[in-house]
Formats: sequence, structure tokens, C-alpha cells
Amino acid sequence: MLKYFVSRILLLIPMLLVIGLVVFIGLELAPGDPITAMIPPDQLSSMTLEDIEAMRESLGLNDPMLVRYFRWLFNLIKGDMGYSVVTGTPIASIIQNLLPATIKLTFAALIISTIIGLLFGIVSAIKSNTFIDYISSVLGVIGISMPEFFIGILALLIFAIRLKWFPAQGRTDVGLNALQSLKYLVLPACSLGMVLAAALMRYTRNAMLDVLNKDYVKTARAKGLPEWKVYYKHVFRNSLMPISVLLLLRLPMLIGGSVVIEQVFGYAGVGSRLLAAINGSDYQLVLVIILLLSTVSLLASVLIDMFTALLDPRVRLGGDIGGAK
Amino acid sequence: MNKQDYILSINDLKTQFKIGKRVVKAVDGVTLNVRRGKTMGLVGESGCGKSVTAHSIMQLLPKAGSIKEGEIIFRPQNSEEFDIAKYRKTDKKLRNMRGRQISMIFQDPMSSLNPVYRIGDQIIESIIQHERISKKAAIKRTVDMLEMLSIPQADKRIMDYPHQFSGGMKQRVMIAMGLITNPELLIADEPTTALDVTIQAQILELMQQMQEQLGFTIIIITHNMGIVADMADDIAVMYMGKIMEFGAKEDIFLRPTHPYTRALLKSVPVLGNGGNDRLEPIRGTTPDPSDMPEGCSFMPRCDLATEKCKNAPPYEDVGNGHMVRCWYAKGGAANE
Amino acid sequence: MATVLASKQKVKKSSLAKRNLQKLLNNKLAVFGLIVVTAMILACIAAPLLTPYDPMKISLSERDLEPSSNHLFGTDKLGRDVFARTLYGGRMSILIGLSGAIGGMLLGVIFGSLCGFFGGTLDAIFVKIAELVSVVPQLLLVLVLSTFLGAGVQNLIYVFMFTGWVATFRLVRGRFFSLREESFVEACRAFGIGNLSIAFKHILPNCLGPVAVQLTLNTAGFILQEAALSFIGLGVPSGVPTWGNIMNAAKEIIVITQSPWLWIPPGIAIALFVLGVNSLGDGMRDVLDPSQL
Amino acid sequence: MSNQSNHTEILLDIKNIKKYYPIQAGLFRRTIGHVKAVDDVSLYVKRGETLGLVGESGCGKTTLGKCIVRLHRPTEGELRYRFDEDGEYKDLLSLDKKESFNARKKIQMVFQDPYSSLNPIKNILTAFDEPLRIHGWTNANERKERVAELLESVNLHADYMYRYPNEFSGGQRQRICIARAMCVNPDLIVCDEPVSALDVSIQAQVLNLMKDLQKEHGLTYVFIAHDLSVVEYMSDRIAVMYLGKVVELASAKKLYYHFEHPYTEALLSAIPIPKIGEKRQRIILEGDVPSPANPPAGCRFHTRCHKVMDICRVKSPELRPMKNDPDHLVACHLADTVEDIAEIPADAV
Repeated sequence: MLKYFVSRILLLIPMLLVIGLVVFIGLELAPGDPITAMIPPDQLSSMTLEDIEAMRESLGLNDPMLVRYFRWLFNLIKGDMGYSVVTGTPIASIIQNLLPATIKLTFAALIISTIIGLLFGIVSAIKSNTFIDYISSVLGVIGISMPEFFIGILALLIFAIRLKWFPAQGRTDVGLNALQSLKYLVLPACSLGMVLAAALMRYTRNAMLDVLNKDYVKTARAKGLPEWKVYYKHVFRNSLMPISVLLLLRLPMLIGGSVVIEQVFGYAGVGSRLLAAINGSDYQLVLVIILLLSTVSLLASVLIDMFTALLDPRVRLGGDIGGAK
Repeated sequence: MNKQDYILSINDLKTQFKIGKRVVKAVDGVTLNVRRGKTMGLVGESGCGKSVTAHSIMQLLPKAGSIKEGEIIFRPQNSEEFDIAKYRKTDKKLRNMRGRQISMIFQDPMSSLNPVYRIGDQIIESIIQHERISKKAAIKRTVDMLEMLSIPQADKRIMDYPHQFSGGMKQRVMIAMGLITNPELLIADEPTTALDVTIQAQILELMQQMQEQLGFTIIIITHNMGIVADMADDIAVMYMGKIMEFGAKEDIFLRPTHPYTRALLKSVPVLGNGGNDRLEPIRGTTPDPSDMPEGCSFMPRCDLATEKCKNAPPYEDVGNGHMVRCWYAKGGAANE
Repeated sequence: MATVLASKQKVKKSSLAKRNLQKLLNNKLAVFGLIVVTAMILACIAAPLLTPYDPMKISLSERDLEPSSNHLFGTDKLGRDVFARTLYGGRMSILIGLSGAIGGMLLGVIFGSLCGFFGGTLDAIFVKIAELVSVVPQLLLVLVLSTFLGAGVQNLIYVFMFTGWVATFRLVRGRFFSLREESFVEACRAFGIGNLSIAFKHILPNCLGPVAVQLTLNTAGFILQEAALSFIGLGVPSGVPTWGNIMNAAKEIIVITQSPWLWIPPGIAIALFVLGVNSLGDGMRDVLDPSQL
Repeated sequence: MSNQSNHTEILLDIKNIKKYYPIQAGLFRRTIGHVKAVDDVSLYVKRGETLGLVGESGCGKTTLGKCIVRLHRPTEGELRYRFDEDGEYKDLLSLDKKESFNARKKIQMVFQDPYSSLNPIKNILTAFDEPLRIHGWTNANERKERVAELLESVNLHADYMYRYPNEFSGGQRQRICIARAMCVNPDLIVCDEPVSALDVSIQAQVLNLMKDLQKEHGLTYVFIAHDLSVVEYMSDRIAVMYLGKVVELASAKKLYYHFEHPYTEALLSAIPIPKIGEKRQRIILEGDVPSPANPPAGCRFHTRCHKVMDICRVKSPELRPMKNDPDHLVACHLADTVEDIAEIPADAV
């Protein structure tokens, strides 16, 4: 078990290195002098060309690319992410302010969609081929066909502007208590989670129906277990494995979607900052944010993967499938 | 014979499946009596309805299937007899019966155990469902049962997961799970089809030993005439949802009367004959169950078929409870 | 022998494709999807017949008009007819989604069959690449690539191809892995039929059903992505109307509350078209394998 | 056509065939061991006869069959094959490309699962078409006639060539597969469990058809099955395999009454016979078949053998002819073979 986890985590390293490299090459190709992103702007303005050239040498900007890459990566890990060219603020502080908000939003969306998706999926499977199942199937296919931002705009119009249940725009933590800041989260998180909820619902239903046909479900019934126990212990438990695989595939889409949803609600997270940075050609900031979001996505995938392994003794205990002792 | 000597009496059972708009009559009027403490073999080819019959007894049919007609009278030793067919699939009465009074083991031991739970937990689940018993006592009983079924190091192996067991060992676990509550009837649905011959011999031997020790009744379902010759006291031969012939083992093997039974016996090679006798195949193929012929269902493939067979033949006793469903059963052409 | 050959002229050749089409037409979901998709595509193609307006023509005298018999969906801030823009925008949105998906499918099928048939190092490398591409949020990947390649319809299609091959690749590779163990493939080998023929003539056609289903999924996904990208202003240049571009206006609260005709029609168009494509895909999947999903 | 009554000419000489599969593990796919699926098997097949291969799952019978058809390349060994009745023997494994391709015509295979043996999206004609075309039937009409002829030879209607596999029952499919294997006029057909997926009433149809075709075309069969009664019905000689090795080889008539190997004895006694009256002595083997990745030392059967002796745990018995019958080969220390146990040095024990 431990061996599996360790190897899974070790595999993360090369993947992060490759993503990092792609981002770094992107930085290299981006227009603009890299040095502008490495020195605080007020200091930069008082330097002569010779100073800058000396600085370039001392900063190692003339070193081979691979050396610079690892130095950049190392600095990144230390928290030195450079400076935003446009606003002149250190990127680390921008990230520090905004990343938690984005993670909160995505996580909330994940929780909401998992609860709704599993609930409706389970009901749909248990009542398969009834009216309830039919309705939720139709809702499911409509759900996965809606653009997230369209749901967002509709939600904004109905719940924030017309009904005034929630604030329409923005998110500031300053001077807000937990309940108030939760109010800012509800609409974006729900809009973001809706599509995933629909996908999860469809998938849960099918995974459960699939498991229902398995022989061990028949065995469970033959033991005389009541239906709820059959569903809970033998059907749902076993469906969780394929469901978590779907989550794994869908998670990057959720994180991508957060960028758009933040834009709709003017939610101050890394996503909306990312768009501002792109429009302002602030490449250093763009790439760091993308690297971070990718890392979050990668880490979350590994977590889900480990969760799947925990569920399945065949993965957990190594694959000597069918082997007698 | 006294009614109480039969642990199970099935009368004119009809089980149907609805697939889309088609109705498949999988079991179409089965009548059977199972003697207490004996072994009954139910033989037939795939799709003849033998498995559906077994699942009907447990009311373990899939959603599309349901019992349409007939009764399944179960007579437990220490309680009132009741008609299984009268209850809904999820009725408490049936739930209490399943796994406690009647147990069932399935064809494929590989997929019959839930891969995510420990072997021990899956067996104990069965005890705890039906008895008020401490966890410790349940574990003890599980280990004892596994030891009885000659699983080495049973106390350690209950902590293992199904994928760590071989096919034969898994089938032993299934048997243990079935017998742990001391049921009166064990239904074994092709229990050895997925196993190798030497493992098959082990499992069949074990089932016989356990029956001697615990005295339960067995219904064994198989397509292998050899297995029923070994195991069964009574044999029912099924074809297209109906019992074609029923009788004591001797009736079936020494005095086979239905043309289908005879054809079946002649179409399988017998070890020791060395390919001397040429096999006599049954011509044609089994008809589509949703489109069965009128009259005798074996007629299209039967060498003795005449005009008469276009009407459904009666199910008659030809002596000593030897039942045959054929127009020619009594002194007719089949006894030439 | 002559009689044998003569008698077989009478037998109607049953074609598998024809039978599957028949099954598809019996599937309500698929028929619904097919009707919606076909109707919308036809409407977009026939846009000049359905509306007299030019989607690009700015008419300052007709700014911000509510829907009326003249302007079915009203006009936008520059006085352009929203109905015309929705129709013409649909052309571009569908074109981008479909060509991105087809391109991705081709890449996926080629890589997938090569890896699935030959396995080995090539396979190991592609699997790793696929894992990498799929773990990075696709929208971000599209964002980066379109930032550097520059905005533009063609670039967007390239970007979709580059990010969209993974699902098809996995699917085809997986099917190859299981199919190449099937006895009919071994029978081909036993006859000495060459590898390429086995891979492309015997195995690949067996993957095409699921690939077609995947194509619908990808088309739906790319249309949604294009819309999202254009909505945040990073997809197609704002001059070219697409469904997402039209909705770009809804970034302002004032538009959301005061001029819903600017964003509701294209929003519904996207949802309806994607719904049609998804239903068609679901229906196809039911036809191909009624037991699955 | 060869003479069926006395098969004397050896068609295929299987010499010391081994097939090992590497077991790989870890991040770098290191090879940590081998599954010895077939471990040093030598057999011969005479022209016109049926050689039965019998054993439980994992004994290597299918792997050996696939090696003969060259679907698997053996790790070691030779497959010496006589193309013409008075020609020379050639090793099938060291032919050049063209010879190798032509040799494919000579040896064909019928597979276990009739459902996966036919490509579901191609009609029957197409399934036959490509093999025929690449092996010299260049004229499309001739190919069509050939297919019609073949289908009729397996008692199917010629029109069926336009149908798709899903329109046929298992028995019909298996007959189509037999016809397909025959389309290039092979000498030798390896039949891998051809009837085990079929219903009992259909098995006999297929078995009899195979016997008839053999007579008609002078075919040679290697007949692989787990069911000894079926193998006995079909075969002239039977080789019993256990964990990658042949443990006994005898004529079909001899094997049932004069078996020598304890495994053969157990196998025979384990098979349920559809007869009553004679009470047979049942030998129940203990435990499971050991893993071929880690076979026991000495005689591979010693872990389950009811007659195990000390020597069996250390020394692996050779497959040797019996003293009184040189055509009956046994690999057991107990058997009265040409070489006696006494000759084994005492310190080996």
C-alpha cells in the first residue's frame, strides 16, 4: 500500500518537471526582457544599461537554458516568483492573496456537484426505467450541454439581481464574517458545479446499474440481506471506483471552468487575475498562474487516484490476481 | 410418499422475462418434487430454463423476470410450509428464508464474491443477518466451517481478499457462505463449470461429504450428465422451459424414455469407449425461446415426431414416479 | 456449382451499416438529436435565406432595439441584427467545434492504432504524453496556446486538435489491446496476413463505432470551449461572430439586466445544439452496445 | 491423399519446444522471472492421425498449439515439418520469409471461442476472401465459388456467405471456422478446444463433422481439449500435459485401461461419466495446480501426487518409453520404463 503511494508520488516529479519546462519555454518565447520580471520595478528604473548588463550576468541570465530552468524552478519553490511587469507587485503576494479563493471556489463546486450528482445518480439507478429516472436522465443530458458561463449568467440574473438573495458581483474578504463570505461563494460554486453534477449523475447511474448485474450482488441477495444493505454495501461501494475515475478525468475541466466562472461573477481569484494578465501581456504572471493551477490539478488527481486505490484491495495489495498462496 | 417427505414442491411454475416488447417464457410449466435430504439433479442445455428455475425458487430473478403462475411450496422442518411464489421479491419472509433456510451457490466463483471485502467479512455477513451472535463467535464459526471445507490456515485466510484465492478455493468459500447458517436446502447452479476437472472432483466430493455430515438437501443444476450420474438421487431433464423427463437416477440412465434424454445420452462421448461408437448428434439447433414451436417443443429435432406431436404431450407417470412428457412414453415407439 | 451461384443472387445482401442505421432511427434519443443538429446546421447554412440582414453591418440608427417583427432577436449596441449574428455565428461555432473534433479524432485514431497494435516503447511514450495533456486543465492549455499562437479561427482549431486527441487515443488504443487478443485476429495471423492489413482492415473498423460516439462528445465539448473562450475574449477575434463572441456582451451587468436578447438567444443556441449532439451520441452508444451506459 | 489406416509417416516433429514468458515488475520493467508455459516438450505427429493434447488450464496445451501454428514464437526448440511425402524435413522456425508465408497454408487452427473467431463486422465471404486472395486465388469469382463449396462441405448453405457472424449460432460459427481453416487446403489443423464453448447436443455435430472431413481430405489434427472423453473420442494418440510438460503419451485405447502416470490416473478418475452402476475408485487430488511461474522442483506433480516418493521431490523424471510398449511414454519414477530407477545414483536423493 505504502509502496503504491510512494511510487505514485514519485511519478509526480517528472510530470511537474515537464509541465514546468513547457511553461519555462513559454516564458522564454514570450516577448519582453526577462530581467524586467526579476527586479523590483522601482529599482529597475534607476539603473543604467551597463548596470542591467552586469545584473544580467550576475543573475545568470546568460547561462545555458537548462541551468536557468532549474534555477527558476528552484526559486519558484522557494516562493520567489518574480514580479508582475504591469503592476510591479511581487507575483508571490498576488498568488498568496488569490489562490486560496480559487481553491475554495473549486472545492466548493466539487463538493456540491458530488453530493448532487451522487444523490440523483443513486436514485436514478434504484428507480431505473421509472418516471423519476427518465426525468433525471433528461435533466442530466441538458446539464452536460449547458455552457457553464450561461448557467452563471442566468443564476446571476435570477438569484442575485431579480431575487436579490445573493450579492451580484465581487468577493472581498475584508470585513466579512464567514457567513457573509459564504454568500459570495454560493452562486459561483453552484454554477461551476452544475455541469459536473450532471456528468456525475449520469455516470453514477450507469456505474450502479453495471454493478447491479454483477454476480456478487446476487450473492448478497441470496444471503438474505435487505435491499438497502445490498445497495449500500455491495452496489454503491463498488460503484465508487469507476465514479472516482470520472472525477479524475473531470477535475481539470472544473479547474479550467473556474477561470470562466470567476469572470462572470467578478470573483477575485487567480482565474480573473489570469485573464487580466493575458490582456495586459503580463506573461510571467500568466505562466506562473498556469503552472500553479496545473499543479493543483495534478495534485488533486493524485489524491483521487490514491482514494481509488484505497477502495480497491486489488490495487492496494499488488496485482497478483487469481494467484493462490 | 408423505407430503412432508418433499422439502420443495413446484407446481406448474411459469417464469417470464420481458425484453423490450418480447416476452420470453424461460420456465413454462415446471412441476417438480424434491425429496428431503436427497440430491436432485436438474440437467439441460444452456437456455433451457434450469437456472431460471433455481432463481425462481430463491426469487432472485433480475428485474425483467417474474413468476407469472404456479406455486413453489417450501416445507421447512420446524416451521409452517409456505408458497414462495406468493411473496414479493423483497418480502421479509423471503429475505429470512434466503441464506438461512435455502442457500445458493453460483456458477462463477470468480465473480460471485465481492472483490472489495475480506473473505471472512463476507461469510460473517451471512451469519449476522440471520442470528443474534457476537462477532467473535461468528468469526469462530467461520473459521471452523472453512476448516471443515479443508481450507488450510483458515484463521489467517479469512483476512484475505477474494483475488488472493484460486478458483477452487473461492468456490469453497461460496459453499462455506451457503452452509454457515445451516440451511435445509442448498441450490448449486453449475457449481463446477468454471473449474478444472480435478478441482471439480474436489468440490463435488466436498459437497457430498458435507451433505452426509449436515443432512441438507441439494439441488444441483448442470449440463453435464456425468455429474448428475455421480451426485444425484433424482434427475430432472429440462428442455425449452419444461421438464421432459423426471425420475430416479436409475430410471434416467437405465430406462431413459423421452427421445430427448436418449438423444442427449447418445450424443456425448463416454470415457473408455475410445471413439468406437460414433456419436449420434441431435440434429438442428435449439429454437429461439421467444418463438417456440407449437405442441412438443422437441418435435422439430425429434426422430420419432409425428402429426400427434403438434399437440402438447401430457406429463405422465410411466411407473414409480418416473415422469415423461411424450406422446410415446407409454409403450409407444420410444420403447422399441 | 452453377446452381449455388444462381441461387445466391436471390439473397438480398444485408449490410451491417444499413442495419445499424435502422436501429439508430428506432432510437428516440438519437432521432431527436439528429433532427435538432440537422435543423440547426441547415438553418446556419441557409442563413442568407432566413434573414435579410448582414451580421457585420453596423447601423447606428438601430442600436439596442428590443426584439420585434423587424429584428427577431433585437439588435446589439452597434445596431447589428442579433438573429443574423446568431445564425452566422452558428456557422463559425459549429465549424470550429466539428473540425477541431475531426482533426483530434484523426490524430487519436492514428496514434491509438499504432500504439495499440505495436505496443512497446512508442506506446509507453504516447501514454505518458496523453496523461500529461489530460491532467493539465484543457481550457488552460488552450489559453496558453492561443495566447502564443495568436487568436484566430485556424489557430483555435489547431489548438483543439492538439488537446482533443487524447480521449480518442485512449479509446482506440484500449480497443486495440483487447481486440488483438481476439481469435479472429489470431486467425488472420495464422493465414500470414500482414500486420498493417490486420491493424487497419480487421481491427480498426471494429473501433469506429465508439470513435464516432467520442466524436460527438468532442464536438460538443469544443463548441462549449470555443464559447467559453470567446466569452472571456480569448477565442475567436471579436470581429468574427460566433456564439461565444456574441455572448461576450453579457460580461456587463447592465447588458444582463437590460438587454437579455443579446445573450439569451446565442446561449440557448449553444445549449440546444450541444444537447442535440449529446443526444445523438447517447443514442449511438445505445445502438452500439445496449448493455453499456 | 495419404493412407489413413496406417499412419507411419511423421508429418511434424516437435523437438524440445520451450515457451517462456518474462514476468516484469517495477518501474523499469525488470524481468524478475519466467512463466514456463511450455517447458521442453518433444512430440511427433504422424500424417493423417489425430494427436490429442489434454490437461487442465495452465498446463500449456494451448500455448504449444499456438507455437505449432507459429502464433507464438517458441523460446527454444525446433518444429521439423515435412512439406511433401517424400521431401525433407525443414524447421518451421528457420524458414525464410517466402517459405514461411507459404508454410502458413499447411498448418491452420480452429479456436476455442466461436464467438470471437469471426470478425463481427465482416460477412462470411469477406472473412474467407483475404486469406484466399493472398494465397493464390486471384480470381474473385473463383474465390466465391470456393467459399460456397467450403460452406457446403461443413453442411451450411452457400448463401450464408452474405451473412454476418451474429446471425449464426455457436455451432454454426464453429463450422464456419473449420471451413475457413480448410480454405487453403492445409495438411495439419490445430484444434484448440473446438467444442468446449458449445452445447452438449451441438458438440457431437461438430465432432462428427471433423471426423468426416479428416477422412475425406486426409487431414492431420492436433486436438487440444480439457475434456478427456472428447479427446479420447477424437484421437489416435493422447499426450497428457501437466505444468508445461508432457507426463504421459499413449494410444487412446491404451490410456484409459493402462495408464501409468498417477496424474493420468487422477484425471481419468475425476471425469464424471454419464453411466451408473460401476462404482469407480475416485482419486481426489489435493490442492491447486502450482503456478507455472514457480514450478515445484523435481517432478512437477509431486506436490499433489498420491504416490509421491522421496526421489520425486528432487529429480525430475524424463519422458521415457515403457519396457513392454515403446509407443507408450511416461515421465514417472514409478513407471516400468526402459531406464530403471535403480540406475539413478543414490546420492541424488
